[in-house]
Parts: sequence; structure tokens; C-alpha cells
Amino acid sequence: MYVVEAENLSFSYDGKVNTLENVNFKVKKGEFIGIVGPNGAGKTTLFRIILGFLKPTGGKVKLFGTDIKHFKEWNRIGYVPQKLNVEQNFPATVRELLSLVAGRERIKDIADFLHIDFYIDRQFLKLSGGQQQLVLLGMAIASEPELLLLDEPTAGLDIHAQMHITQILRELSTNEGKTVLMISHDLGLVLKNVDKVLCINRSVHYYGEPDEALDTIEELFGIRRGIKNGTP
Amino acid sequence: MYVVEAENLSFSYDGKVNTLENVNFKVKKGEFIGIVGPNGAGKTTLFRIILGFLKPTGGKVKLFGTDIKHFKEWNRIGYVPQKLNVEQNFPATVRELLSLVAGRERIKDIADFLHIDFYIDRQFLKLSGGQQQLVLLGMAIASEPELLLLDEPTAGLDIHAQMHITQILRELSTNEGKTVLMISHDLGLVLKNVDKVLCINRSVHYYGEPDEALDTIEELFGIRRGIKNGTP
Amino acid sequence: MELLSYDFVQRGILTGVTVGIVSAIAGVFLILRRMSFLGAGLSHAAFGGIALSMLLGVEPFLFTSIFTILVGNLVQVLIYHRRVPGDAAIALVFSGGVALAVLILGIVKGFGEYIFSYLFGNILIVTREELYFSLVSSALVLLFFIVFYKKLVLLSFSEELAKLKGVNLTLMNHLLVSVSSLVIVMAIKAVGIILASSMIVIPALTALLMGSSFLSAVIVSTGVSLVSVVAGIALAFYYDLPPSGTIVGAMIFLFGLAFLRRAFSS
Amino acid sequence: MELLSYDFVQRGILTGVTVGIVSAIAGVFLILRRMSFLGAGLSHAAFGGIALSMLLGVEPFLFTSIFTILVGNLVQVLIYHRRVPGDAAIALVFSGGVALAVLILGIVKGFGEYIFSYLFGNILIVTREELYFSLVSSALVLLFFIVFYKKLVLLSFSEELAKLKGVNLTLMNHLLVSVSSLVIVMAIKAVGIILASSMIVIPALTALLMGSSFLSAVIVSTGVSLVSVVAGIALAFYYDLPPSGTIVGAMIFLFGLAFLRRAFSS
Amino acid sequence: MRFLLVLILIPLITTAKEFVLVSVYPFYDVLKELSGDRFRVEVLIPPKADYHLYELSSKEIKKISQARLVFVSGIPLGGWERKVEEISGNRAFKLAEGIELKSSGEHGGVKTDPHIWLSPKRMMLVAENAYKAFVKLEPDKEDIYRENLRKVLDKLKELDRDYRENLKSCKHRVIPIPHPALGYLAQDYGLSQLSIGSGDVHGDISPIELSRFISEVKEKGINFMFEIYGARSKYADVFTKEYNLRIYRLNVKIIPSEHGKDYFSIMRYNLKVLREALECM
Ligand SMILES: Nc1ncnc2c1ncn2[C@@H]1O[C@H](COP(=O)(O)OP(=O)(O)OP(=O)(O)O)[C@@H](O)[C@H]1O
Ligand SMILES: Nc1ncnc2c1ncn2[C@@H]1O[C@H](COP(=O)(O)OP(=O)(O)OP(=O)(O)O)[C@@H](O)[C@H]1O
Ligand SMILES: [Mg+2]
Ligand SMILES: [Mg+2]
Ligand SMILES: [Zn+2]
Repeated sequence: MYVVEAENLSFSYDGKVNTLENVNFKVKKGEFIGIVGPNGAGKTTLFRIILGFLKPTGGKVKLFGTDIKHFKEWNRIGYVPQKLNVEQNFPATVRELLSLVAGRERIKDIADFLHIDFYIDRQFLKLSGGQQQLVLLGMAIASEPELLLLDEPTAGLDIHAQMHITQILRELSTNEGKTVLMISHDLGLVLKNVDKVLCINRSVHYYGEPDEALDTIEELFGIRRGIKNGTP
Repeated sequence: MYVVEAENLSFSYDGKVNTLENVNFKVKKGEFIGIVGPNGAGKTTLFRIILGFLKPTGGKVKLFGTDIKHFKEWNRIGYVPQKLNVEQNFPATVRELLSLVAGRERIKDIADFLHIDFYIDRQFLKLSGGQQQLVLLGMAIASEPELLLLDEPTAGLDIHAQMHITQILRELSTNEGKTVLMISHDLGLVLKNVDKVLCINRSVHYYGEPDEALDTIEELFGIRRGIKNGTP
Repeated sequence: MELLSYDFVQRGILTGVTVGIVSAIAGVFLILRRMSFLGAGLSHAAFGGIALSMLLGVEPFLFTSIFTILVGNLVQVLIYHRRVPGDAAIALVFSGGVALAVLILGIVKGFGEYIFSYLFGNILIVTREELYFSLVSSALVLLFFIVFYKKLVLLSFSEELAKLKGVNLTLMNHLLVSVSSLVIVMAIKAVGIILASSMIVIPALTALLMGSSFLSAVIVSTGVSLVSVVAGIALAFYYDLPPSGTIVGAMIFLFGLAFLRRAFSS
Repeated sequence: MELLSYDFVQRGILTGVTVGIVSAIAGVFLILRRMSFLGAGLSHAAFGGIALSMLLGVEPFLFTSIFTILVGNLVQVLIYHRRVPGDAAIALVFSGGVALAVLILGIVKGFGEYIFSYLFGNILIVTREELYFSLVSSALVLLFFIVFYKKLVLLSFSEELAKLKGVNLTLMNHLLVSVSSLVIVMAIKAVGIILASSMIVIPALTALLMGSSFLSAVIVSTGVSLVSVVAGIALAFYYDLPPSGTIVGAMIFLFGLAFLRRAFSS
Repeated sequence: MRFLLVLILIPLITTAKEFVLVSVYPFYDVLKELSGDRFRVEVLIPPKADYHLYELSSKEIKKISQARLVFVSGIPLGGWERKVEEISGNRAFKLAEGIELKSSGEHGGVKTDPHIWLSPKRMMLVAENAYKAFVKLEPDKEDIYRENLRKVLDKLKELDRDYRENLKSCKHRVIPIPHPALGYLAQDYGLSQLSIGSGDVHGDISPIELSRFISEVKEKGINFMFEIYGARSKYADVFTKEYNLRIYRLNVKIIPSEHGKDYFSIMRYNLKVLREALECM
């Protein structure tokens, strides 16, 4: 059984241009997948379909073997969005946020783990961009989900934190059997750490080992200017 | 005359902990400065002080030789913020946004230049994260400002766009004498392209040539966990 | 204060306090769900409900409660299922309710009912049934907020994340607006249609200015509301002023204090 | 349509059309400046102004205009200089205005009947002076929007970026609220206090549902408003209904159409 | 049959454009008698309408502009009556002109009590005023109007006499009513009104007036209270239960109903209710 399966998946925002077309891939339990592709390739869109926020216009997606149309156990999934609009004046502290999804012990662990312990009692909205990003990651993994979808989780993080996070994800996948899908523009980081690379630009251009990905990726970003009339 | 000068600059959000302390640096016309530092170091805060959105609690900042208290010619400065909250349903297209700050000819140039021409008539809010980032950069440079402040302008951009943008900034600074301050966590990108690196973590840890910056930077990010009781 | 010895006045104060508590709590969540004006919207929509109840000749209080809950859920359907921006959906029922009332008043010219007395509440005259209604409703509302506290906080942080943490968005959103609608109907009872939204929004805003955590915001909001209701009623008696005006006046005063405190501290 | 031959009715229609245009334009900017409810806030604040003018025994229309403009600028000061969230500032003047009115009604007993006529304006009865006031104000408002169009769009996109493009934030913000306050006062004349905000917000919301660019949103908003005012008045004549109700009803109907159109297209 | 129909229709057709308007129903019957068959009398707003808070519709505005004369209370009853005066310009006529008025409630206030029609005595003055207006409109028909006035005054005098005699010896002399509508009636017939003056319809209630109302009701050992027919009121609900007050409903707005079809019969019905409540002999 696969954790995520996309079969002939298509999607269009406006009913005219296809943002995603005929996307097929399967992810096994415990795999760490890096998703790359140029800006506007449809990566975020893909995540939002998997999470049920957008409905596919064609094909289907299965989570843990169940078609997302019928999928209910959303708490098996952790998610870090690319962008989060929190209402100004939202008063909760980091600790309060974590306590929504985890018990006291687990909060302590997470905080130590992600090095967010020294601002855990400050309000979320008063943190710097990178600090917020770490807290979101903390919330995503706090409830120990089996599948993690991370949309550019290291964007805005300093190098130390980037490496640290990537390492954590690597360990979660190898040691604890969590399945991780991570979108990133940091090719170095991706190619060095993931099990498989999914190159997307409207459709899947490459899906496999990182070693052989480089050619496709270069081609992909190289041809980017050529597809003026397409979606991206 | 310097384009940006910070003298003994300090800042505190809550009147207790200093987020910035005793920051001193000077930027000459035409220089391309990379600003690095761990998450929560105060980089964004520094920009917001320079732009007059926050008032320094100590010391002073001069822009083009004028104390920011009296500075008025804000249109000499271009800015790309780290985060931008645009009201949902904001209907303007990319072209409309650019036309607010540039004439028809200039819009065409910018669009070609930044490769945003093929979505120039779409609504800003319906673009992907990276596409929006490029448009913001376009708006920042469209009115040909003399000083550019860019807060992680390449975060969320694909590698192609990242390289492209950095190259553009390099050229703006070298050929057109624009002064550029760019915050980034991408050390490789920074060290390779800028004239000077400003390492910040509450105060200035290093300010000078990129070649010699690496030691300080590594130290800086290494000691990060040690300053628990400080601001960051 | 001989007045305090009257049953219906005692009932009024009790109603005020109860409504104060639940509206203060509901307010915090509504503001953070970007529905600050849901109170204003629903109370004005309730105006349409009252007019309708008179047109149909049914009991206004019960009918308006049901009507308001339905309208609240309509707002939610528009926002959540139809992706109409929150502001828009609220402005719509606000206008729609009033327009309905105006049209009904225009069609059935003067059915002699003093519909306007609903515009300004009358907390001093509360029947036993109304008090029981308020107490029972408030207990239910309070229970809702206690039981679902965590889910509601998560929801105010981010709907998307809440969904992934197993919160049933549809259910929770509809429960929240239903509960808020009930609170609104009670607030209308206390301070009238055009001031009902104040009870929801002003204490919560004060709390959001001061609160250093979510829980503290909820507590401060409740405190501000309670103090205002009691002080407002006392003022009204002492200076012979309309209680709805003094209660809301007290709330605004406390907001002013919180605001000055913040302005001076930074 | 014999009625059309009466002076005051002609003046009413002219007023309606003028107010329709300017409120539709102001609405787009207010919504995008996150002040959708400024209309509701200011019109309810104006209620306090009207009560005050009666207490002081001065001419209500002029006094209320000045009062509302002052309150609008107060909102702006709170939001911009004091960093109070927009919603909060607006909710505050909303509540404050009504509370003021209620208290004045309580102190000087017996104003009720005069004040109530402001709650639901009457566009069919417009004096010559009022018409001139509306025409001149509308011309000024229109001029403002035309001259500062680009700056206003930039401001709605991002205040920070606007500042850097040389927009004088303080000036522009204060001008915008002043102009909006003027529009509100005119809208109160047309459809009354509790429906004034609808004229500002509903056409603009409709336009934002449909517009594919900023300019098209402004144009659609104006169009929706014009059609609604004319159709509303016609309906009111034909079925003998209150024009305020039919005008706002028509606006809501058009919003519904736009909404259905979008719902079916995607 | 057909002949009858024509008979009924003829006056309607011939006088279709010739009519005078009165702002509210209570003055209608008196004006009708005065005008005789000279003019049709029409009432501007519906009898059940809340005349303190009303807005004019387009049809009503049209009517105003067509009427020969527009009678308003001139007090006014509500803000809308001012507008009626404005629109009708020199065709407007104030029925309360020259009649001594008092303020609403027993404890002062800025508002003038408009409920003059509830005292037959003042209604006679209203009739005389209206007579002047008709004469001014048609000086050559003065004779007819004088005759009409005499007839209507006779009827009003009889009503006045009934009120005086029937209210002469009653057990109670206090008339408690939350909305102060009976001020003129009380003044003119030796009773005293007890009300909550400002409260009720026009906004939130005054705590002191409320407590004064209740304590006086208690003090005086009154076990009844008046309310307005056709209007819902919380006071009735609360006070009946709380103090076992009996509620009597007076037809204050003179709404044609089972109480009667015209001013005179409705006023007699009101008298009957008053007698019953006040326990008059
Ligand atoms: N709400 C929307 N309505 C219409 N089109 C949209 C919307 N959101 C995104 N798009 C378009 O769909 C395409 C894919 O967008 P998506 O956000 O999935 O890209 P992405 O791969 O995540 O890019 P990035 O790396 O820049 O985040 C882009 O062309 C974008 O402009
Ligand atoms: N509005 C605020 N109120 C209080 N503290 C704040 C606020 N904004 C930021 N801070 C704190 O000030 C410090 C500096 O924040 P700043 O945003 O300048 O960091 P940064 O260097 O830009 O970090 P990043 O790389 O994560 O964007 C951080 O510790 C942050 O938590
Ligand atoms: Mg993306
Ligand atoms: Mg930053
Ligand atoms: Zn009355």
C-alpha cells in the first residue's frame, strides 16, 4: 500500500489552462521525497490538492490507500504551508499553539529538538520570519503524523536551522518510518538528503533517485522560458 | 557622503530586551551589501528602522546624508519586504501594479528583464509565491531608485530566477551605481556576488569583504545556541 | 437603591451579567476568525427577523432566535462553502436584514407593533421566561466554549492546519456561528439591536490589546465585560441614564484605559 | 409616472444617483483598505452626531457632516498613528456613536421621534439645499478619486510600499477617510443611518467578485450602484415601497447574480 | 340595484380630485363631519401605524401634493409630520394651532404631548380650528361650514358631557399607563396620569422613572394598568405577573375595530374601559 498515490491527476484554476496535467507518482511509507520545479510549476497546487483544499479536475489522489474524496483521517498528516496569514493581534504564545496539538511532555521535546525553547512563551506573531517557520514545523510534527507535507520549510531559515531541519526530517523518515514530501528550491539541500526527487512543471518530468535527477532539473529550469503559452 | 549610515543604533520592541544594540556601519554609493545573520538576529528590524517604519531607541540612521528623522525623499528607495499581506480579493493585475510606479515603456522593459511578461495581465493574487516575489522586485526597481533594500528577495524563487535576480542586482550596482542592501540566508549566493558582507546578530559581528567573512559567519551561527538569554 | 429589590430588575442584572460573560468569550473568537462585525451583521439581520415575526404574527423572541441562527449559518455557508469573503457575507446579511425590515414596515404600514423598541434594548424589564432562556442558552454556550476550546483556538490560528489536526471544519464553524447567533439574540435583549454588537466586540478588543496569551485574552475579555455590565447598570441607576448606553459607555471607557496603557508603555 | 414631475422627487433621484456613484467608488477603496465596515461605523457614529446637534440646537445636516468627518479622522488617527487594529477603531466609533445617541436620548427625553427619521432616510424628500450640498460634495469626492487614483491603489496594495513611492501616508489616509465620511453623510440622507453602509459596501463587493483588474472593479461597482439606485426608485414608485429598502434590495439582488455567475463558472 | 351603485359612485367620481388630507386617523371623523359633502376627507397614514415613528411612502407623498388642504396635528406627532408640512407648504394647516399644550409625562421634558384627541374637550378646539381652515379655503361656503361645525360641536359636547359625568365619581383617580398618552384626558377630566414618560417606544428606559412608576402604583394600591390597543408591550407582560395588575387596553390610536367605527363610538368605548378600571359609579 502506498502512502500517497496520484493517478492521471489534472487541475485547473479557471477551467481553461491546466496548472497540473496528467500527474502520476507513488510514494511508499518511510520515503523522503524532494519536490522541485520552477516558480509557478504547480507544486503548492499539488499539495493543496493532496490536502483536499482544492478538488482535482481530473484523475485521482489516494492517501493511505483511500481516495481523498472519502479520506477522513486528516490528523495522520502534518503540513507546513508556504504562506500563512494569521490574523493580526492573534494573541497565542508558542506554547499555547503547541499545546493544541501535543501534550506537555511532547511540547518540551519538540521545543528542545527544534531549538525553539527560548522563545516558547512569546507570542507567535512577535517572532521573526524564521522563528515562525520553525514553530509551524513544530506544530506539524508534534502530533506525530505519519505523512509530512512541507512547502518550502527551509525558506527564510538560517543555514544552521536549514541543516538542522533537514537532518531532523531525514531521521524522521529513516528511523521512525515517517513519509516526508518536501518542496524546496534549494537543490543542494534536496539532492543531498532525499530518497527520491519529483521534478514537476505542470506534469512530472522526473521521478526517481537524486543522482540522476540533475540532468532533468537543469533541462527543466533551462527550458523554463520556452513555455510562454503554458501554465507556469 | 554615504548612502546609508548607522551610528550606535539600538532598538527594542518592548523596552526591555535590545533587539539591536550599538549597530554601526556605512554604505557607499554603488555598493552591493549582503546582510546575513541567524533567524531573529534583527535583520528585518534593521530594514524597518532604515525605512522609518520603526523608530530607533538609540543612536541614529542617516540616508543620503540626512538623518531619517528629517528624511523625506522616500522615492529614492526601493524595498522588497520579507512578508506582504495583501487584502484578499485585491483585484489589480501585475500591469496595473507596475503602472503605479512606472511608465508604459519602463513596464515593458521590466517585464522582459524579469521574465514576468507572460503573466503580466493576470491578477497579482493569483500568482504563485515565487511569481509574486518577482513582481515585487519589479515594483521596487521600476522607479529606478538609488538605494534598494531587499529582505530575502530570493526566498521562494527557483534556482534559475535566483541566479537571474542576483545577476541583475550585481549589474544594477556595478553598471548603474545603485546601492543594494540584500538580506539573505543563502550564503553561497551572497559570498559569491556581493561587495561587502554585514553579519548581524543583535550587533554587527563582521562588516567587510566576503572572502574573510566565512570564519565569522560560521562562528556566528555556531554560537547561536549559546545566547539563550539574549534577544535573538 | 430600592429599585434593586424589584424582581424584574434583579432578573435584568442577572441577564446582563450572563450575556456579558458569553458575549465576551464569543467576541474573542469572532474577532480572530475575522468576523468582528458578525455581531453587527446578525443583530441587524435580527431586525429583519423581528419585522418578519410581526408580519407573521408569531412570538418574536423565539422566532428571531431561530431566524438569527439560520442567518448566521447562511453567512457561514457563504464564507466557507462558497468562498465569499467574510466581510462581504456579513455586510450582506447586515444590509439584507435591515432592508427586509424596512420593506416589511413599508408593506404592512404600521401594524402597530412597537418594532422600534427593539432597536434599543431594555435590560430593566426582563420576564422570568426570558431570564430562563438566557440562563439556559448561556450555559450551553459556555459549555461549547469549554469543550471545544482547543479546537476553536486552532481554528482561529489557521483553518487549514485545524483541518489537518482532525477538526471537523464544517461542524465547528457552524457550531460557532450558531452559538454566536444565540449570544447576539441575548445581547439584543440586553442592549438592543444597534448596541448588541458592542457587547461582543469591545471587551474582546480590549483583551486583544492587553492579552499576552490566548487564555489571558479570554479571561481579560470576560473581566472587562463583567465590570462594564455591573458598573453600567449602577451608573444608569445613579444618574438616571439608559442602561444600554452606560454599559457600552463603560466598555468603551475600559478600552480607552487599555489603549492608553499600551500607548504609554511603548 | 406623474410623481416624476414633482421637484422634490426629481431632486431625490438626482441625489440618489450622485450618492450612488461616489459611494460605489469609495467602497472599493475602503474594502481594500480593510475598512469595509467604516461605512457602518461612521453612519452609526453620525447617529450620535445627530443627537448631539439636537441637544445643542444647531443645524443637524451641517453639524453631522463635520462631526462625521472628525470621527472618521479619529478612526484614522487610532489606526495609523496609534496602531489600533482597523476593525477595533471602527467598532469603537460605531458603538461610541450609538451609545452617545442613546445617552442623549436618555438625558433629554423626547428627541426620539425626530432622531428616528434619520434611521431610515427618505430619498423622496430632498430640499434644494440638500441637493446642492450633495452635488458639490460629490464633485469634490469624484475629483479626489480621479486625481489620486494611482496613489490610492498603491495604498490599498501596501502602505509600506506606498510610502516608499512618495505617497504621503498621513495626508492620503486622512483625505480618504474625510472623503468617505462625506459620502456617508450623503448616503444617510439617501437611505438612512442603518442602510447607508450598504450603499458603500454592497456594490463594491459585487465588483470585487467580478472584477478582473482594479479599474474594472471600480467601473463595475459604479455600474451596479447606478442600476440599483434607478431600479430601486422605480420599484419603490411602482409598488409603493420605501426606496431605501428597494435600492438596497436591488444591490443585494445584483450581488446575488454576480455570486451565482462566479459559482457556476468555477 | 344598479341605480344604487351609480348613486354611490357619482360623488366618488365627481369629487375624485377634490379632497382634503388629514395626517392621522383620530382627526378624521371630525373633519369629515365638518367638510360635509364639500370634500372627500382622506387619511394620510394607516390607522394602525406607529405615528410617532413613521416614514412617508411615495404614494403618500403623491397624495399630499394633490390634496386641497393638508391637516396636520402641528405638534408634531413625529418627525414625519414636519415633512408633511414642508411638502404641502401653504396648504398645510395645524390643527393644534392656539390650543394650550403641555409636555409629555408628568415630570417635564422637552417633548410636547401630541395626544390631544383623547380629550373630547380639546377636540372641540380642533374642530373650530379646522372650521377656520375650510372657511379660508372657500369663504363663499361659510354658511355650510358653520352649520357643519355646529353639528360636530354638538356631538363633541355630548361626548365631553359623557366623559365628565362618568368620570366624576370613581374609586380611583389615577390612570397608570407606561406610554404617556392620556395627559390631556387626565388634565381635562380631573384625573392624574402616571406614566414612564420617556421610556417605552422611543429608546431605552429611564431607571428612575420606572421605579417611580412602580412605587406610585404600589403606594396608591392600584391593581390595574392601561395599555394601548394594537401594540405589544413588555410592561403589560411583566407587571401582570409581578404585581397581579389587571391590564385594560384603551383604543388610543382610534383604530376602527369591534370597539366602534368612528371617533365618537371608539371614544365611548374608551370611556367604558376607563369606568370599569377606575371603578366609577
Ligand atoms: N488562486 C489562484 N488562482 C488562479 N491561478 C493560480 C492561483 N494560485 C496559483 N495560480 C497559478 O497556478 C500556477 C501554479 O501555482 P503554484 O502556487 O502551485 O506554483 P508553485 O509551483 O508552488 O510555485 P512557487 O515555487 O513560486 O511557489 C501558477 O501559474 C500560478 O500563477
Ligand atoms: N513585532 C515584534 N514585537 C516584538 N518582538 C519582535 C517583533 N518582531 C520581531 N521581534 C523579535 O525581534 C527579533 C528580531 O526579529 P527580526 O524579524 O528582525 O529577525 P530577522 O533577523 O529578520 O530574522 P529572520 O531571518 O528569521 O527573518 C526576534 O527575536 C523577534 O522575535
Ligand atoms: Mg509554491
Ligand atoms: Mg527577517
Ligand atoms: Zn403616543
